[in-house]
Amino acid sequence: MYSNLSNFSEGVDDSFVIIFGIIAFFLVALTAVLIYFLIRYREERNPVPTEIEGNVWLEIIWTVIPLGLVLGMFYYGWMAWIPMMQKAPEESIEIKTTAQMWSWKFEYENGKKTDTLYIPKGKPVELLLTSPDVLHSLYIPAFRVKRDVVPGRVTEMWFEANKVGSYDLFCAEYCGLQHSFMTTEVVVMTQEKYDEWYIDTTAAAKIMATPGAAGLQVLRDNGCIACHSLDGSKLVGPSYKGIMGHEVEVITNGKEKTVLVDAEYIKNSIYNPDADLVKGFTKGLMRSYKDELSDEEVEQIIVYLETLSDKEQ
Amino acid sequence: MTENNTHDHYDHEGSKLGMWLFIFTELLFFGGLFIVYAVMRYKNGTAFGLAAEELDVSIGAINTVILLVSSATIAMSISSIQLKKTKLTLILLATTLILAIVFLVNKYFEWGAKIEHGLYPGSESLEQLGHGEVLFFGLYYFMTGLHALHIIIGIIFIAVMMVKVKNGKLNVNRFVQLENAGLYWHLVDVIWIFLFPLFYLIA
Amino acid sequence: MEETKEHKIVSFKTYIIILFLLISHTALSVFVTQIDLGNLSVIVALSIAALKSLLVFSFFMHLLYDKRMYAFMVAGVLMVMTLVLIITFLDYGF
Amino acid sequence: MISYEFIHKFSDVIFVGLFFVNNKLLKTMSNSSLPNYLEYKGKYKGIFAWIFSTDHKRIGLLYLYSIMGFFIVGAILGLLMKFELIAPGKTIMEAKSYNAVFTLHGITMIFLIVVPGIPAIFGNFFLPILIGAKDVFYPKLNLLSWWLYIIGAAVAISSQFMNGASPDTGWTFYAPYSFRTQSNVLPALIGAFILGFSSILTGLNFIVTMHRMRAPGMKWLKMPIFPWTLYGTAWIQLLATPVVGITLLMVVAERVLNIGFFDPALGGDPVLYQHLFWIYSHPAVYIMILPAMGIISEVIPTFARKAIFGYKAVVISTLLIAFVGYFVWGHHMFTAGMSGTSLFAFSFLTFLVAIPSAIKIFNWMATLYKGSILLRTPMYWAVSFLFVFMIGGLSGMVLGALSINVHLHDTAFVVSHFHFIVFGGVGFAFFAGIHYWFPKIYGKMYDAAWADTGWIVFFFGFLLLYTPMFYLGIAGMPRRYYDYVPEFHFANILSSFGAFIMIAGLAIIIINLFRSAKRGKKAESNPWAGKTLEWTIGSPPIVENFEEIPEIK
Ligand code: HEA
Ligand code: HEA
Ligand code: HEC
Ligand code: CUA
Ligand SMILES: [Cu+2]
Repeated sequence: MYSNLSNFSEGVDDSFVIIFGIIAFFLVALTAVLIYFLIRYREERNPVPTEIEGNVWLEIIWTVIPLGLVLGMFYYGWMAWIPMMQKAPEESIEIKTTAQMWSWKFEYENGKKTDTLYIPKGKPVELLLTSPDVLHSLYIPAFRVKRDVVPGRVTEMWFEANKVGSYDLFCAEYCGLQHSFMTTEVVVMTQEKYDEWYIDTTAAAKIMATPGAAGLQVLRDNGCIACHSLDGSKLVGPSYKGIMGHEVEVITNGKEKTVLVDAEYIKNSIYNPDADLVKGFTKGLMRSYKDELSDEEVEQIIVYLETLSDKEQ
Repeated sequence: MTENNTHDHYDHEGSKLGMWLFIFTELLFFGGLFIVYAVMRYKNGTAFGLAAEELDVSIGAINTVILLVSSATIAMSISSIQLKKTKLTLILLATTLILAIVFLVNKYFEWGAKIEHGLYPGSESLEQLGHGEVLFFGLYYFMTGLHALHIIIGIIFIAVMMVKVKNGKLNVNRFVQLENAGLYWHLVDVIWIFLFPLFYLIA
Repeated sequence: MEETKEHKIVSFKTYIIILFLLISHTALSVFVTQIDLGNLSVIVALSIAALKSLLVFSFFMHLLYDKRMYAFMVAGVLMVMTLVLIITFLDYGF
Repeated sequence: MISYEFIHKFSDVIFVGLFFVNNKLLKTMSNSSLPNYLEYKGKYKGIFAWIFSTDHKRIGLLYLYSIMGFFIVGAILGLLMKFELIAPGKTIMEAKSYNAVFTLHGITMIFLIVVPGIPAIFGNFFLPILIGAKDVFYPKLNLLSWWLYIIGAAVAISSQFMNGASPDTGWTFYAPYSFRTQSNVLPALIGAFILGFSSILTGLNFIVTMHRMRAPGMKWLKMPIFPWTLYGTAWIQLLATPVVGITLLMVVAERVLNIGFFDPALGGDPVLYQHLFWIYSHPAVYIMILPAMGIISEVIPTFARKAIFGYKAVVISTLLIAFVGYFVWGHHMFTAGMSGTSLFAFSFLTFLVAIPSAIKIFNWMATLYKGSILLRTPMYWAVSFLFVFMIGGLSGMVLGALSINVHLHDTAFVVSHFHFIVFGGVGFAFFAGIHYWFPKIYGKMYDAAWADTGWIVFFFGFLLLYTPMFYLGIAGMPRRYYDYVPEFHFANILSSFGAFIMIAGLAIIIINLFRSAKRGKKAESNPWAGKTLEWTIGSPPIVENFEEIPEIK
């Protein structure tokens, strides 16, 4: 179990080993005694049972000794947990983290947004977790950290990575259909690499050159891709492929009608998703992005969606 | 059922124990609500205080007194059945019943007035207030509504007891059902004793 | 098990006295909460309510006259309830 | 491939089918002058003689058949999950079906099977006999409990067949997802609420029965352990179930009336929901395990041919478990963002609650010491119960430690913990009980060789099924995951194979029991030389158990 990948893993692993040792001892010892009794006192070898009513001293002994042991276990479990509970050190990097159905969004101090968590090695990182919809839980097994994301609250967690590499990041609290796909990675870089990455905006600029790239970036950053595919396959929401200029059947105020997908319709679908409900999809899943996406960003999305229309392929 | 006629035997203590156990579950039932109330009040103290001012203390106080008196009368009816005063028992039970109905009528007007002011779950004027107020009224309707439901069950319970006293099924030797009705009614009373300060008084 | 034990008959007078106490305490709690005591009024109002329910339990519900077992059970149940409330509040108040 | 609709249809067929199998089975001879309870002719005929019977023994069997019916559904759902998890990505179903499957699996297993399970089946059947009574205190209420159980189950199950999707919230119904989802959560909640009532009424009935109907001379401290555990259980049922009742009602109110108790969008507090849910559901795990421990405390002394070691200590530990079990619910919420104080308190109390369980284990072991142990099927189950219960309980210790819980919470480790202890505990005790009391219930003997074969296949399948999940949890595989990263593949294959082996064992056991109920050899009234009251009467017992109420010296 030892990994020593974060500042907490050693403490957690130590207390695990101690507790595991105690319980393994009990399990093995008691099982051995059990089997011994079954053999030694089986009917053939011991035809006449000896009646024993009980023994107060024994009862006291096997109450007090386990009591001591469990208090010890409690102590170790608790000690290793104290640093996790404490406030993050002053010099921590603060990253605003949004968990939403079913994607992660990380926002750095300089406004950079990603869907993968990039952090430097050897520097404490504090995540400020929020959720616009339901409970999620940020879990990095390698670092032995986990924290629920509770809508309506800002929860905090912190850790410090010890080793360069990339590690799984899971959503551990059940959050609906795509819960098991709400995974991403933590990429730990050396401080120098991180600094380079942090100020680098060229990567983004390069993509920006192609038409619609900005739109695609918006879709990525806001987790739209979690529900809408780009290749025509049906996820939770309708695919974006060939969406522009198509006719869709929608349910408006309980009545079915057919509409042509144009810029106006897309915008309305983003701001009031439930107003025109696409037939065959579930109401209430997509929330309104009115407060999150500006008109400009919606424009960019539309530009991008145009590039996905059937004709070009 | 015929197969168990031996269990028709009369066990006063047993029936009473059964009733008490039932009362315990009721206590815990409302206990869960009190936990929610307490937490919500802790988090939305001022809003709860403001919202509580909307409620009319005098109606609440009158209803408290009504329930207290009805509790006393049903308690007395148990003494009187033991004294073989059937008529007095009936009168006392009828008083309890009438008081219970008066309580409900009061409640009806109180709720009616609130609803007229547009203060009911999902109403527009409530939506305009903060979450705290909405919660307060939500809890108010939920808890007093559940309490009113208990009053209605109590009324039926007492009415049945009256019939049984009348035709002699309940008498000096067998009156545990009446005692149980009394226990139930006192429980309803105790719950109200707490609802009253929580909703009307602490503003 | 046939129960032949005599049941205690509580006199009307006792009930009336208790009723009087209950009503006067109601009046008291209304009165106390009208003057502004801040958080204290919550405590006062709830203490009075607790006192009132104690009266109801012991006299109206006969806990004083019945077998001790009932009183113990009620005390136990109320204790569990209070402990649960307190432990829940460890998450909020502290 | 298994579609969503198929799962619906399939559970439908099983539910209806199992319900009608039972009646045909029961033709037996009586070894008393009075008619035994199986043959007795009352006011009603045919199936009505069962579903309107207030005889506690018949009600016990009604529960047995209905619970077995649900149980097979739950087990098959479990198997479906194992098929799906055998490889990453899609194997036999979509994520949507998977979510619905584990929700239904959890709901049936917990609310329909292990919570009512042992008290409703064996408690009903044997409690009155063990304390020397003719029936429970409220026979009609007892029948009503069964009806409520069936109605609650039907309402809960109806959520599968109504328009819209099956519930997909997990058995915990965490807010606010349970408000957001468009699936049929409402009927599932209402069903659980009704089931709660059924459980409360059973508990109430049992407490009054034990207080008022013990045979003359049977003092409290002469009561066998099984009734004692039922007593502890009954108090938990009485005092914890109402809390979940009111919680579910609030969720219903919130969904229907938009009062924001728990939904943060309306100013509610989702963590408060978790508090209320676990205030019930943690004590509920002791509702499940205490009666199971009661069965073990009957079986071990009988087959060791001596009285239980430290009777008083066992009784006291039973009551302590029931009591302390109320105050540890927060260990399910260690990462939910509770205050430091409550984390400290809950972890501490969680460790304390292990002590009474440990006392029980030690006393059972001491009972074996210097016994004259007869190894028969019920004893195999009881001994393997000790083993798996220890594993389950000790893994609970690991989970109770704050820092480790942060890592292991909501991973496969938890899934493994509770399968070991719920299923290993309650399931194994149930099988111990059914093999122990089978001759008494049916007046027939089962085929011991088949029963032992079933046990051994089952036992090893069980270990293979759940042990890899401990590893998976430590390695970091979250629970309720339809899909997983490739590192986890191998352990998942092992686990799935374990499930297939275990199911084979289960099939052997169940077929053997069904066949024996019909065709088994006639059983004596005391095949195991047991010392408790049920062995003093005929097999099967007569209608009111005793021709004359026994007097205990
Ligand atoms: C029958 C049901 C049952 C029982 C009896 C228990 C018993 C215990 N459980 Fe378990 N538990 C569940 C059913 C049960 N549990 C379920 C269903 C869940 C998951 C719910 C969900 O999220 O879906 C769960 C989850 C769960 C968690 C939350 C995990 C998480 O989600 O993060 C925790 C954490 O503390 C825990 C702890 C314990 C402990 C300490 C005990 C103790 O009572 C165990 C005591 C027993 C022993 C200790 C073994 C015997 C003793 C000895 C061999 C002697 C020597 C021992 C010592 C010296 C220590 N359980
Ligand atoms: C009693 C409880 C019980 C039982 C018996 C089982 C039986 C099985 N369970 Fe479990 N399971 C749960 C309770 C139970 N389960 C719960 C509560 C969850 C959590 C759901 C959630 O997350 O919301 C869960 C979740 C769960 C998961 C995790 C889902 C996930 O998180 O992704 C998996 C995965 O494989 C699984 C598998 C199985 C399998 C293969 C079986 C079966 O195939 C085993 C077959 C059974 C037997 C062979 C016999 C057992 C006999 C008895 C129990 C006796 C019955 C008792 C009486 C009649 C009194 N279950
Ligand atoms: C939680 C899942 C989810 C997320 C996240 C999501 N959507 Fe949707 N979306 C849906 C569903 C379900 C529908 C179909 C039902 C409806 O019309 O409301 C939909 C419909 C749409 C439509 C109309 C499609 C059509 O064929 O008419 C558009 C446009 C859209 N979404 C854009 C977006 C954008 C842009 C984002 C991100 C900023 C986004 N969605 C995020 C679930 C989601
Ligand atoms: Cu987000 Cu699970
Ligand atoms: Cu628990």
